[in-house]
Amino acid sequence: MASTEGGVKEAPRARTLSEEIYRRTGRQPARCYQCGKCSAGCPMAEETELRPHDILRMVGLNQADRLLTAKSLWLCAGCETCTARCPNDCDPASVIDELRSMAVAKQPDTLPRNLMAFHRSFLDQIRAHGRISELGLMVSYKLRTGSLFQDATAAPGMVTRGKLHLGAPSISGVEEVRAIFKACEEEER
Amino acid sequence: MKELQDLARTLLSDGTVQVVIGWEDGPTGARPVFVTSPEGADKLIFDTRCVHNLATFLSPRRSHVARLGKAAVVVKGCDARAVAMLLRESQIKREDIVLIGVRCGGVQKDPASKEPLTAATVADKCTGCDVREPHLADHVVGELPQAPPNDDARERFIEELSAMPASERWEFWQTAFARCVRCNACREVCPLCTCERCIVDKTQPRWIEPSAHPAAIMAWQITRAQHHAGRCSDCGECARVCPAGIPLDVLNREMARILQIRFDYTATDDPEAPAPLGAFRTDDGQEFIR
Amino acid sequence: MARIGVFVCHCGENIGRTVDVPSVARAAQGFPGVVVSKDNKYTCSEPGQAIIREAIREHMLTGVVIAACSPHMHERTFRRVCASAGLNPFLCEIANIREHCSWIHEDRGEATAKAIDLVRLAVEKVKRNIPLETISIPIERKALVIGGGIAGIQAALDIADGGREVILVEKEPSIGGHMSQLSETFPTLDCSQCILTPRMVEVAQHPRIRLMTYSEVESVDGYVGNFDVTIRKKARKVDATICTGCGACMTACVQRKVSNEFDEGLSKRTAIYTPFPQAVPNIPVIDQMKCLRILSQKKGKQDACGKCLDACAIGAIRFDQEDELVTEKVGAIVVATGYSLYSIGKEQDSPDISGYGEYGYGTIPDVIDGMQFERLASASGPTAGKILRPSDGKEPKRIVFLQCIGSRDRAKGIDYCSKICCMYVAKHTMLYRHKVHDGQATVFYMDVRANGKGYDEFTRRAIEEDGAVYMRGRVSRMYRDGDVIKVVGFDTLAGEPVTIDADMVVLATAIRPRPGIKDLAQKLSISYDKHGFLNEAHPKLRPVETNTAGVFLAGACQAPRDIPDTVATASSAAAKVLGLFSQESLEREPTVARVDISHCAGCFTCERVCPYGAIGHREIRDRQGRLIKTVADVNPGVCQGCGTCQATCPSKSVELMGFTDEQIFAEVNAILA
Amino acid sequence: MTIGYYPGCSLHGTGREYDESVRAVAGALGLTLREIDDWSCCGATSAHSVNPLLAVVLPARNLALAESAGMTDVLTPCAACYNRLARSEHAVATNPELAEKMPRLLGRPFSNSVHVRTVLDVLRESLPVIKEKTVQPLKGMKVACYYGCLLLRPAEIAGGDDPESPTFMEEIVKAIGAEPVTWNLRMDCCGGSMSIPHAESVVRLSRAILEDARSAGAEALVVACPMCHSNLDFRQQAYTNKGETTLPVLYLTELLGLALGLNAESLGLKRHFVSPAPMLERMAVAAKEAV
Amino acid sequence: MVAFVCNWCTYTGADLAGTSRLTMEPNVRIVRLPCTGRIDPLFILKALERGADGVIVSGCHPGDCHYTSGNYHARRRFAVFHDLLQFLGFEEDRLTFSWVSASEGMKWKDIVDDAVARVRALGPFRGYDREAVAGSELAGRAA
Repeated sequence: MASTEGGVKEAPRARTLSEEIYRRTGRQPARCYQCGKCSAGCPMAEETELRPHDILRMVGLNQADRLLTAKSLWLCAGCETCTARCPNDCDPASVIDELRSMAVAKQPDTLPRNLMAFHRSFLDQIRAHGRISELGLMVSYKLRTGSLFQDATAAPGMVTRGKLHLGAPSISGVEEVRAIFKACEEEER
Repeated sequence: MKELQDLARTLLSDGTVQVVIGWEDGPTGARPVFVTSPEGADKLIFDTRCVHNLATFLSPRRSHVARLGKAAVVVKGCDARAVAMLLRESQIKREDIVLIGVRCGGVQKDPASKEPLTAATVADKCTGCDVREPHLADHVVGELPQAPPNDDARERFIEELSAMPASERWEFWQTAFARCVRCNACREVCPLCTCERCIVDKTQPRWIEPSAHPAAIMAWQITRAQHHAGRCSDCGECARVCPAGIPLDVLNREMARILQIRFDYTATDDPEAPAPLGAFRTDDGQEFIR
Repeated sequence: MARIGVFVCHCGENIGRTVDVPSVARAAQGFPGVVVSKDNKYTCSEPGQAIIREAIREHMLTGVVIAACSPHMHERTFRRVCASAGLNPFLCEIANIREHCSWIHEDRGEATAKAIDLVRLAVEKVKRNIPLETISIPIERKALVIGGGIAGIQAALDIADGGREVILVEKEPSIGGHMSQLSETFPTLDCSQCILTPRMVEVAQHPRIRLMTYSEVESVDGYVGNFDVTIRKKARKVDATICTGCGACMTACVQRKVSNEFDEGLSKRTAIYTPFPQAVPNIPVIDQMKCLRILSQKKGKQDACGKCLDACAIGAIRFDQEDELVTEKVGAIVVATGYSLYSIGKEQDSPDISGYGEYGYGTIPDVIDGMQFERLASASGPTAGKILRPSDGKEPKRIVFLQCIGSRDRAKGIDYCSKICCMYVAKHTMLYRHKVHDGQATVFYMDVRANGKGYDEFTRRAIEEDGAVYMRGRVSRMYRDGDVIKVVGFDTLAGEPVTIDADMVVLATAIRPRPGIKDLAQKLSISYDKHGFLNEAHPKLRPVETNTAGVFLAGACQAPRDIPDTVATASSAAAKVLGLFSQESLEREPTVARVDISHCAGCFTCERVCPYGAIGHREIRDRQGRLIKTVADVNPGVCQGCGTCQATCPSKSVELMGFTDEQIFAEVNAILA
Repeated sequence: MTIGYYPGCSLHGTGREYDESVRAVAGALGLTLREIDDWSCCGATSAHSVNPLLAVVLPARNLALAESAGMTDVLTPCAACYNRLARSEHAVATNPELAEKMPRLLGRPFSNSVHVRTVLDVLRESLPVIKEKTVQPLKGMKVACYYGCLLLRPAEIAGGDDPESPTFMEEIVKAIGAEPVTWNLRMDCCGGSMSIPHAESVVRLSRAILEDARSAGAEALVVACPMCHSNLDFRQQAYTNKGETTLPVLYLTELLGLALGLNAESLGLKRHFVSPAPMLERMAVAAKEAV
Repeated sequence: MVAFVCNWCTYTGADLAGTSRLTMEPNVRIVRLPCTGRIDPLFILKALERGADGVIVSGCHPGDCHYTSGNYHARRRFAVFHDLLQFLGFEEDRLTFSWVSASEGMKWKDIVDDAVARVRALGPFRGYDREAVAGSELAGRAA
């Protein structure tokens, strides 16, 4: 079972969502026979409206509009249990990743605010410093979401325990990191 | 040299063999000799002039040799390949012959020349030699000499030919073949032409006309190459004896290249090795088939 | 001097439309050696044939050329015509001027010219044809059946009842196979033993069946009608000729801790044993891996134990008995080696197949497979038919059945459907409910495939009458929580995750080919698919034949099969065998290779390329018996006439009859004349 | 033996004691850790949530750095980082087109020659040394070994262990005399990075895990992932506030450090929200009695 | 032009072309053989020698051989022969190797028409015609 993260870009432009996924991941959603083993093992299954097998089903039905705006996409904890146990090597985890990046590319405005905010803040941190400072992350995230006091109780404890640094560290190769961001964003387009 | 002679003497005197086939000094350089008595052993030589592939005398076609009794043959590492082939094709039985291997650092283009070996004088077949230490032999004699100058004029020539447009290649070979007089010397000297009746001599039907018509020559040369595909030991004897000086060894070499590229096969001195044209792989290349 | 007759056919308008038939006939008249040339509206018609017959007699023809349709249409017809007129049928050649000429060209001139060429070609060939006699090969009218399960039993009985001798080889100590392990059988729920045992006895008592249990096929040589098989009779260490099967030895045996294969490890057996009480033959064998005496003898200690020796009144125990090789000549072979079951364990017999870690790799004691459940449900089983779970012998009140374990699971390496699981799982739920009235069966399935006579009704009954709950979905994971098994699955129809507490879990594990089947296939030179199931010659039209003439397939060695299908294929295989045996002898086209021993140099290149191993060695000796040389020798019985040997022979010392170099040479000349 | 070292961002923050204890234990076992110079963030969940290609290239930068520094193996204690680095390594190894364009995307040479390894993998290799250097065997200490998910992903690699029934952590824990309990959720996800954006899920998942471990009789939960740790340790604050019983969550390396006789300080044991101190005292007492 | 074809696949394929009434070039003459394994390169040389301008060799696809492996052996034989002719500078377009199954009537038509077209482009084969190739400044090189 060969993971092909990063996608297979050579194939011709895809017509259906399923083909597009294949083009990007080299995995075939068409193989899914809806056994639900993915959803059975999914830790988030009881919270999400769409479970992994629903998502593959909708990919098969080419329901891009519904999928790319689905909140469920963003509730995947990325534990890859679905992928590990899929009898057809459909790799739901990668499929979900791809759908997310499509969603980001196609309609960022419809994405769950706090989640995108989190991922954005996270990546901005990397772009800015090359590494993540968790406090910096929290702060910038809270600012984005305005939920400054969610979990605020934690911060002091964290600091006293030396777990959160104030002031973000920067690596010397940060320019290089920014170049990587640029290259990948172009490539994905 | 002494080592070789002594060995031959013992083999003959203790009756292990009745004849030792080796080389002797002749008026025009080294030449094959059949030594049948211990005394004769002193005649035996080995040096860079010993170009001949004596394995050819083992071919069952040569009943006159067989009549001399059990034979010991002096072989260079490369000649051993021909012996291996004779064994593979059950033309000889290993126990019926004694192989005296001589360590060899290459031979002359011209059996008469005594010049030291240089890129210019060394025989093409010796360049890139990997069998200076002969395998398969019962006895091995001589010191291990240094490798022969490694500069394959023949390879370069093949490259050159291959680079030409087809029409010119055709012209080249037709002109070369045009000089063929169908004397069959190439066949006679070849250690691997072991057929009891060569296809050339088959008359019902006559696939290959005996005439010197271009078509007939073509048929003969291609058949030769094809029949030796995967068998030829590249001893170059055919080219050496060709009175018309047709570069037959170039054909053989090219055939070897073809087998190398297509089937990853190289001439070997392992009698057990499978023949490239006696076998197949289901995924053999077929880009030329539509 | 050749006297050839040419008969050009109009085929109504088919040829006549584009080819000027009369002028073709006229042209042919001029060919050297042609003494008569006629055209005819329908050469294949009775009058047309009559004309040929007359001509053969009247002109004393030495060869006939029919210019008409493709030889694939009427070659046989016209050969028969020649034969009926006393001309050797192989002195008849066809010029295909319909499919290869009139039908594919429009220009009348060109078509006619081509037709003339084709006729000339045929004339030149037929001149060089030689009379050939169809080769007839004798048939050994005895069949070998490999495998003593229901497939082998059925095939053996049908062949024997058809009046032919049969040798039935079974590698286990008893025949019966998997079917003898089953409790009841779907869709009728009749007891497996009850329908099988009589047939087993029938086999044992049949005058024309020779039963060889505890034996395996060692090697197979020869060809259809004339196979030479070597069979290894493994040492029973018991003299079968005098043993009465009283069982005293088994009662005496002190080694009682051997896991019982027949009960799928759910019970123990002794070292000297018969697999099950109804075994046929009812003669015990000594398990040499477990017998204390043999083990200690291996360690050099002599005469340890020996309780069975003392127990056996008639002295049938023979520790000195060794394996024995028997060779037999048979005319046909039926392969009925059956199947084996996938295990979810960590270790698998094939590298591309993996187990189920998410189900604990079979380490949870109360997770069993379908065959084990059969044993639990079987009246003759370890629990005498009570459903009790292995761990603590309690009666499970909640059983979860999982379908498609291994099957239809690319990631685990088996992508096919095992076909029978849907049915037997339904059966299991029924048996369970019938034995444990307050028991609840839950089935995780993906699709219920019940396409057989009375099958769907059967599965419906399991749901409607016996209250099995069917959930569509696969189980992600199982784990032990106290003495319950948590089954974490997903109900894709309800669309929600479910976790079910089970007292026992039964896995419907995949049907797999027998280990070692590939070796057998090689011995028989028959092919197998990527999974190891044996290949039929044609999936629709030749379902029980193989590509090796005389070798037939029966039952699950070919694909997952239930009992009805298995019996059906076994009977068809038997019918094929009887059909073969009903022939006088095997007729074979005489287009086979012949070696010219005077010129063969014995390089045996031909031997290397022959697809059929038809080429052997033959020693040529002089009157004094001195070996002159060894040459190639073609076995006409095996040779199929492909001619690869001739194309390969450097000195052209082997010729393919009917396609000799001389004939082909003549054809080429004729075309380009 | 020297081995490359990729701490990752968390180990410089919330997972600081993990970093400290890894270094301490490595030292004690005679392993020299060479931190990759100027390493950058692996991109974590956010990268592959937004741009799967970025999720391959960002980790690869670190692999490329390690490569040019002549390293062959890189120890990645953080399970999340491990997963991203290993996936990147695997993706490049199995996708030639991708491999071919990596140097361009990275802006530096890259031949994917470095092998990423988990803490479990590396420690298990030095089991003999661990046994030999153990001075305070944790006799009778019942621990629940928690793998979580990412340590075992991608499943084709699973950090050298079996993705569905791993044993590495238990082997190590046994080697220092502690007693791994059998429990059910040792491979279930704790919610991972959901922690910040979707705390409620994490609360639900981590609670289930802690309860299962406790009911299996564990006195402590052993982890090898800073994300798991903060989810499981930090989230228990809520319990203490509600006066519920808590379960100390220790890094495997901390546990190991104790057995090797390193002092709790150097192992960062003070940094936990749920203090392991009571449990450790019980241990000490038990040990004395034993003497 | 001469075509050497096997009896089981290509010959039957050609029959199919006929029954499907696929019109094709009339200059090809088929020699029917049991199997491509029976085809000796000498057949081809002989045809050229006798004045054929082109030759087609066709048989069963790999794996479909009626004699299980005849065509595999043939394939190796032809591969070597083909490469050798190439080295000798033979006009490749005169020689067509193909796999045509019993169901590929259309493919057979295409093979025939295409082979004929390519040979037509080359004109009659004069390769053995001394005048046609003589007077070469390469003559010296060949020595």
